[in-house]
Amino acid sequence: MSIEGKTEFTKPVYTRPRSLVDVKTHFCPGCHHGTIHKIVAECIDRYGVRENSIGVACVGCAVFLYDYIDVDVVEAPHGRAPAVATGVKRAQPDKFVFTYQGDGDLAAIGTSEVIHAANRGENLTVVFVNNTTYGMTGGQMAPTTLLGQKTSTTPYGRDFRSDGYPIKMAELLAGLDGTAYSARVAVSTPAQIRKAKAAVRKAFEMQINGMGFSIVEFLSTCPTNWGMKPLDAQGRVLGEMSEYFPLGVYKERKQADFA
Amino acid sequence: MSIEGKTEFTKPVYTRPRSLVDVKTHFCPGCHHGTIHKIVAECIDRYGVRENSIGVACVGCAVFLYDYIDVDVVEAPHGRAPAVATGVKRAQPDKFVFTYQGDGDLAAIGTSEVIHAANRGENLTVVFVNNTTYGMTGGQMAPTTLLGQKTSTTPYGRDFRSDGYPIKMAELLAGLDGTAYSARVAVSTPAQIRKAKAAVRKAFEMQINGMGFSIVEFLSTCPTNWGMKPLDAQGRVLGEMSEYFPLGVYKERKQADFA
Amino acid sequence: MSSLAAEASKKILLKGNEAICLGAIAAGCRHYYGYPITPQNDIPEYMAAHLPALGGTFLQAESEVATINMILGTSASGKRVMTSSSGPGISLMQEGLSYMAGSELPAVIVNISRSGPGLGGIAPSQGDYFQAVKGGGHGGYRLIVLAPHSVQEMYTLTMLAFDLADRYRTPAMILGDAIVGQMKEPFEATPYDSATTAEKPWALTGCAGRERLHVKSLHLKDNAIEVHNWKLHGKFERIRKTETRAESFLLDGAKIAVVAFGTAARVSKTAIQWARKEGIPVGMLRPITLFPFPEREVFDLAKTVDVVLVIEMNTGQMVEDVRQSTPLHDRIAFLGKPCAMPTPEEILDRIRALAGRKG
Amino acid sequence: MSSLAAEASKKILLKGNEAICLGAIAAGCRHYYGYPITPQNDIPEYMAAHLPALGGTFLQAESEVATINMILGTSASGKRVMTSSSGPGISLMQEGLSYMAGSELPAVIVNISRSGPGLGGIAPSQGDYFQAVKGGGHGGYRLIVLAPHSVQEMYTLTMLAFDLADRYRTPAMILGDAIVGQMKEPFEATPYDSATTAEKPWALTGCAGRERLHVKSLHLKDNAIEVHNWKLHGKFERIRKTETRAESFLLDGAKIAVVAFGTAARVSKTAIQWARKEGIPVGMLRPITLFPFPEREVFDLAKTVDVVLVIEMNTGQMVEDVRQSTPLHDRIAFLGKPCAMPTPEEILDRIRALAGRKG
Amino acid sequence: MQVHRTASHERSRLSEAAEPKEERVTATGRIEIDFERCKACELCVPACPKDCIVMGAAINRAGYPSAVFERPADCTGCAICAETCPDACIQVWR
Amino acid sequence: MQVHRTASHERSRLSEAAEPKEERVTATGRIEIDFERCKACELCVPACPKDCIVMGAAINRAGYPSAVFERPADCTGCAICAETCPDACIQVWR
Amino acid sequence: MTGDIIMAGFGGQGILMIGNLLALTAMEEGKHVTYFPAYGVEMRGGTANCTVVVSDEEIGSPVVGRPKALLIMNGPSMEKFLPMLAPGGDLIINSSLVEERLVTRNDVRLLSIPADDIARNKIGSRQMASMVALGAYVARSGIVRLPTVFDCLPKVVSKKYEKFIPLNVNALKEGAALAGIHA
Amino acid sequence: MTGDIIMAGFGGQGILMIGNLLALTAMEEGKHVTYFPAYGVEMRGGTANCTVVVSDEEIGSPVVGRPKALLIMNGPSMEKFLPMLAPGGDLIINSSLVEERLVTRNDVRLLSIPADDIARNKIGSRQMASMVALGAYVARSGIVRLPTVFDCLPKVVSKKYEKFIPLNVNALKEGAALAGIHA
Ligand SMILES: Cc1ncc(C[n+]2csc(CCOP(=O)(O)OP(=O)(O)O)c2C)c(N)n1
Ligand SMILES: Cc1ncc(C[n+]2csc(CCOP(=O)(O)OP(=O)(O)O)c2C)c(N)n1
Ligand code: SF4
Ligand code: SF4
Ligand code: SF4
Ligand code: SF4
Ligand code: SF4
Ligand code: SF4
Ligand SMILES: [Mg+2]
Ligand SMILES: [Mg+2]
Repeated sequence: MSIEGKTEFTKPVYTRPRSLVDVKTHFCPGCHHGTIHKIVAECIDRYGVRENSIGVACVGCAVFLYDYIDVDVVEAPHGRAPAVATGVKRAQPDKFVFTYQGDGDLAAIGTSEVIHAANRGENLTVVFVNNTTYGMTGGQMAPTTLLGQKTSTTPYGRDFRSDGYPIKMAELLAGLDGTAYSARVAVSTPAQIRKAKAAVRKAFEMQINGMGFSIVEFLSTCPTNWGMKPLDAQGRVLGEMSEYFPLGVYKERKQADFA
Repeated sequence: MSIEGKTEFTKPVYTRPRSLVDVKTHFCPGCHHGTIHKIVAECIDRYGVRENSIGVACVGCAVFLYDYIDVDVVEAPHGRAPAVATGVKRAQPDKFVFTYQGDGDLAAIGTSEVIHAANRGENLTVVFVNNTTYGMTGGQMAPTTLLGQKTSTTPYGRDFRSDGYPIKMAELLAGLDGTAYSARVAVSTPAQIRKAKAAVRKAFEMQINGMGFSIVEFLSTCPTNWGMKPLDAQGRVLGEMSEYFPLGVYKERKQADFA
Repeated sequence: MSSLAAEASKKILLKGNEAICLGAIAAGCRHYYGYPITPQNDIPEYMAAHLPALGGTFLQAESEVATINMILGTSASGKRVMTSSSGPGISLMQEGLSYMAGSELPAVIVNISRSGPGLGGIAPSQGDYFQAVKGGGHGGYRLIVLAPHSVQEMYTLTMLAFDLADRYRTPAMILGDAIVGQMKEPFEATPYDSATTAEKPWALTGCAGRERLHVKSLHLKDNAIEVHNWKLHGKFERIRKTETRAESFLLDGAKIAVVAFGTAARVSKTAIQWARKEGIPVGMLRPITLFPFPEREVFDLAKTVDVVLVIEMNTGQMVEDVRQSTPLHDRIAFLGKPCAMPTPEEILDRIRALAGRKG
Repeated sequence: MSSLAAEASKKILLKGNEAICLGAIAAGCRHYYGYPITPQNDIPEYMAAHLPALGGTFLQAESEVATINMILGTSASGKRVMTSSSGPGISLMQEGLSYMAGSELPAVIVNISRSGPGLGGIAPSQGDYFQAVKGGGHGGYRLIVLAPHSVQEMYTLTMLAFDLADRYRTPAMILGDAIVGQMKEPFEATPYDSATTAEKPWALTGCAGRERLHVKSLHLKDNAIEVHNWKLHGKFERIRKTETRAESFLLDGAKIAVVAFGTAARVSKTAIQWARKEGIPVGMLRPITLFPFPEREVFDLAKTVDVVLVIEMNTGQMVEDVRQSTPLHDRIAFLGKPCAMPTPEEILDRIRALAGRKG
Repeated sequence: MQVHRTASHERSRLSEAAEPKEERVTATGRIEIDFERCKACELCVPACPKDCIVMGAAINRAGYPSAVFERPADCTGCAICAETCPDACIQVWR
Repeated sequence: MQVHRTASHERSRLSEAAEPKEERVTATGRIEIDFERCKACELCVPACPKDCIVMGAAINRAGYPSAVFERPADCTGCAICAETCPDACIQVWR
Repeated sequence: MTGDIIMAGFGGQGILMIGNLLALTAMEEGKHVTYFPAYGVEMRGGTANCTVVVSDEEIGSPVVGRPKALLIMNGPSMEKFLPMLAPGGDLIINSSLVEERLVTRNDVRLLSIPADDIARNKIGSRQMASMVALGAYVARSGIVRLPTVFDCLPKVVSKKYEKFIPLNVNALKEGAALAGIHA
Repeated sequence: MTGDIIMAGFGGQGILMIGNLLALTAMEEGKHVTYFPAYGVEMRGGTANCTVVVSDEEIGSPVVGRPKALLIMNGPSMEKFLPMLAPGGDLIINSSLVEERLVTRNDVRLLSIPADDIARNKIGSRQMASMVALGAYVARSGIVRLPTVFDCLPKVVSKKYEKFIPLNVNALKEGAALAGIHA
């Protein structure tokens, strides 16, 4: 493969995805939100759905989705993206509709909306970013915060006696009949990034093929609120986080119910 | 056992439970809400917790819980009984706290509240009455309505393509770490009634022993809105309903996490 | 019921709640989301039965919170969309309504109101005036609020609500109660005739052939949110100037002027007719739009009468808008009947008493 | 931070949001439920750190809807309980608040408000006046609403809010904004001194030794809901009569009277002092209770001045209550600055202009 | 046998079947059905393993033709009927 | 080797490392790091299997010492660094 | 011709149906009319009632506090509504189910019709009792003309029960006849 | 003595800490004072700023539109805040990171301090840069007395970093000295 002596390299191997707007993001250094945005943009490009997409932004660090992904975007109130997306998709069944939501957004305040969207088998795709905290509001406990983890509202560490257990959304949603695809991925190593892309592609395909609800849960970092360097934060994902939240595909529908 | 020739019978074998207020209920003829109220009252008597109990009433046909069960009762907004009960139990951990909720209440509008109460392992008991419809408001679709079932808002029968799938709460809640006990029962035969009582007793014991969240899902009838005679309604429970919603114990914690 | 539309050219006996559905469908609404609640269930039930055949969407949401956000999504898609509910459900929609007002999204929200506060009861009431008119959600927006007092108006005002919502890109509310919702009356379908253009260049339909678009309410940069608030304010002022509607009823030579809306106004009509027969010079100004409130009309009216009698099925809410509209505060009288309809007899008694005192 | 309570006897530099926590704890509140939202996160964070050691409960709920219902449950148990939030979260609490008002349950709700409508922004704003004061939920109840304008008042008014809530068995709200919430000022803890009895015979504690009790808002029989509404109305009228509070600031001989609350009032103080130095006879009436609104005070004041200048960080909400309070509508002027603080300079300019016109 | 061929006006609070006129010596139990509270749902009828209960003709104030303890002689006092009745109309003695 | 020992004032939009002064013939790829956009998270550094990237000293306008394409001669153009960078600062050519 | 009536009985007795029919008939005759059914939880427990107001003028309230007529099909409804009836008003009771002795007022015009018995014995279907009662009310009050009621029957009777229309007509006639006798 | 200042820089430079310290010092000296930090999403992207107002009278606004002084620790903050500075106001910049040529106004009193360099080279810790800057501001403005600042240090420095208090004192002094030179 290696061409000895080549000094000019003109073939682009990696360039900014077309659907990723060419601006600086507000994300903190090393925050995986950026990586996940990139992956979403790449998949939009891959399936050529950019001009046919409507994204639904959540409230959380990903609220500026509309500034970063070059598609039509509607802002949903905190936690309500799946309901808003339902309203969009029912009105425009031919469009590609996705939400992008944090773990506070999806697994706390928006629990009901995501469960019922999944249960109805709404034909849309959810990108779910689990960073075990409320990034945007300054690092409070999320439903996904690990036991013992210190956050600004669990200053002594999360204790299941008072704060309950970290909730596993990929598994929970996989248990619903309307869910076509549910997987948990991470982006802390190059290999994980590859797998994550594959999962998002599957999720996109589910929607494109009318199979119903699809969700990809990302284990993500929040270096800022974890009080860690980005590399250490990745280490945490690779360690205790994926121990508690196992990566994998929890449901994959092979055929549409009505096929 | 049989005493030949006995003409006077003075030993009460079945009398109204002490905790069941001696008034006529507003329930329709043959509605299982009545039977379930009786069972709850019996269990309150059995564990002697009447004077120590706070019940949380839902909005639905069971809204008049306070008129029928002789304990302190607080009314919760539609679907919010688990949150209200959390507020009661956290303020008075020594009290026996239970909610009584319909399927619209618990599995639709109150999805988030019951899931998070369970996930937190709130030490309280939920009596959940699944009659596959919204009884009080006149028979609309519930999240538990069976596919094909006609209701006033699914006049052509529930279709998963537009209305989603009947949701299985006992199973879903069993999947959460904070849940100590989850079972599904019915009261359509004398044997089922016996099993149902045993389940409610288990659920009560979980709370009394501080084991965490317990729930008993009852398959119940709504003769009025099903447009059926009570006996036929019982037949439906025994038939298609328990086919889709299998009876059984889905989770039973043997030992407290922190024991 | 399915033959209603067919027969729509002649008089039929129709329920108020169903008249709303006919109005919505006539106005081109094909998308309905809702959650059951008494006393408005006829609306989702009618829509469930009829929208599918019209190629539309009926969806029973898992809650009112989900409902209003589905409404938001469909509205952002550029479609006419409606929901209906009552007190507790409308309260749960307040966050979403605030987002819609902030994002400038049109929709029609029907409140067939009931008794409150809390679970309250299902008796007719006008206890939600404040919530509807002053903005129950955060951030100080306004809803356009229309108050029908007959089955026929349930139809016409619903059509109007869609037009106004689209024209001003803001949610509009129909504020009814169990009386106008549950009653049947002779009804005649009138043709839908709209001046509002159907074009929605702001709608999210995918960015083919154009720059991407956003629908949002967040404005973080510099003073963008201040600018946005003044913009919204300007819109609401324009609505005030242009869209105020009220009915004058027997006001010629009146010395007593009733001000009442919806069912209270309807009952008042009977009492006023009786009083007129007794020779008492009484009439009524009936606000049809509650926001915008007919301030100018009340201002002018108060100068020509001895007393303005505000009648409400609550303990006093619209009376505040009357008091704001005119400086003649000592001419204002109030008759309140919370969670119940005043009877014509009660109203007549009050009119007689006022006539004795003032006339 | 944990040494705050210990040092409470001398001056400390304290954040407004934390002063609320100190006030609540001083007033015996040991139960807090909440959901994060900017700009009030200091409150849950403080409570999370301190309540456990006091034997209390801190619980981060899954949403604001759950929060307000946990509040309801703990209040029904007879305990003092508090939550805090901002715009969108407060909107989601409206159903629960209506239930609490209907069920006559006390609690303290803190709204450190932000810009709206919708997601809006986190800039300081007074856009939630209507929602707080007119009742954002259904059914026409009222909240007691207190508006602190300094860190010290964040403390004292929180204690007062608990007392009033218990005395009248109804929820009370602290309406602040990002300025009073986020700023630090020298603060001195004053002792908690309450006239309100702690007894709550209506609390649900299990029916040992007594008949069972209910806490509920449903009233279906006959006209029970009407009776209940008049009862609540009577209570709110009593609150109006007894609990109105306002500060008079440099009103002696004033010909221009500013009416402003919270942060707007605070900024106005600077402008008024500057104007006084210029010899302009200007003062301020600062409503401390927004409900009950100081109607009588405004009424009296309007008669003695040339102009009442209402200043709000919105496009005009409290000005409606001023207009209602006095018939002298043409003396009312308005300066609005939505989602931003007016600067003292802006206010001074306006005062100067009014002085030129009127003085 | 049927005690309740009364006109709707001749009401009694409790079914008089509780004191049956004829009684075979095999009975080991006895029930009472609250006539006014019965909603005539008929659930107790098939529930009774001894077929002791039938639906009556007399209509109570709520408009329901209450169930009737028709064959007291067969009653075992097993209380299945009472457990079954959603309205707690039935009391059982042994 | 290190191209970026520039003072913080001498900025360029893209890392000049893209046009390395010295290049061993083994390189089969080339990257560019957007100097102004880099947030110095350091994730690309261990990600590169060839250790081509190091953290620089020059601070960009946002206050971050951007990563630098230090050893271009070893670059294979595998694009792992680009895939890794959360801020899409890296472009790769072959 | 102006009048108003509250009709009440058990659920299933056809109360809402005859109310609807009356309103429809009034509309056909060009009158102003309102029909207002009881709704919501009140439907539980097996009772139903509705109010019909007929007038030559625009109608204010569709709900009346002092109705000029009552049509009472069962006992509990008597207790609930009798106190509301306007003095001198018409009280039509289904004497098959409602005892005359429950009529505790003597300032009203009582019309006692054994509607259930007539329906069962003369018409051949107990379901027709409410039609008998309606016939009586129409005849007694003259609020609408009986033939118009007949004409309107097809609009309220669903296709499935179309064949029973003649029975309905008979029931209405029987009721009207009895009202004539008692008038 | 009355004054107000906006301080701004990267997150981690200790901006909020020196603002807090200044406010605390003013309080100790019996002055009215307010401290207002930037909050919320503005914290993202690595910038921080706060406003301190000191006065002998009750303070109205804790946020100022035209501050009398600016303390600028990095480049982006200069762009954002320079336009706000009152004419004739004090502009203190960390010239180690902020170029003087970015100062596009000449109606302000510039005090250019290589705070990072001094911190690193003279104090031995880059972390002390903001203390150097604060020292300069205090000396230049006279808003509070330097010894009171020293006294207040223990209240803002957490137990863990108590041992660095002497370093902080040195940094403050260095800054003050520089201000003296430039004044
Ligand atoms: C109704 C409502 N409640 C609370 C908030 C405040 N809020 C904004 S983002 C957020 C949580 C963000 O956490 P998460 O969803 O995990 O996203 P992240 O920032 O971690 O990516 C909260 C609570 C809000 N905007 N609206
Ligand atoms: C917020 C809100 N939405 C809707 C309602 C109306 N409502 C009352 S009960 C009910 C559903 C009842 O169904 P379910 O919970 O299944 O109880 P059931 O009556 O079947 O026992 C609804 C939607 C309400 N009271 N509050
Ligand atoms: S706060 Fe956390 S989640 Fe948000 S941008 Fe920063 S690192 Fe990412
Ligand atoms: S409506 Fe259904 S659930 Fe409600 S009481 Fe009647 S039968 Fe029971
Ligand atoms: S007790 Fe048993 S045998 Fe007797 S009537 Fe009841 S079910 Fe029948
Ligand atoms: S089960 Fe109860 S209510 Fe039903 S018929 Fe038997 S006694 Fe009557
Ligand atoms: S392309 Fe591959 S080899 Fe080249 S710098 Fe990037 S990661 Fe290293
Ligand atoms: S991964 Fe990107 S942002 Fe991070 S150091 Fe490397 S180039 Fe910079
Ligand atoms: Mg998160
Ligand atoms: Mg149900």
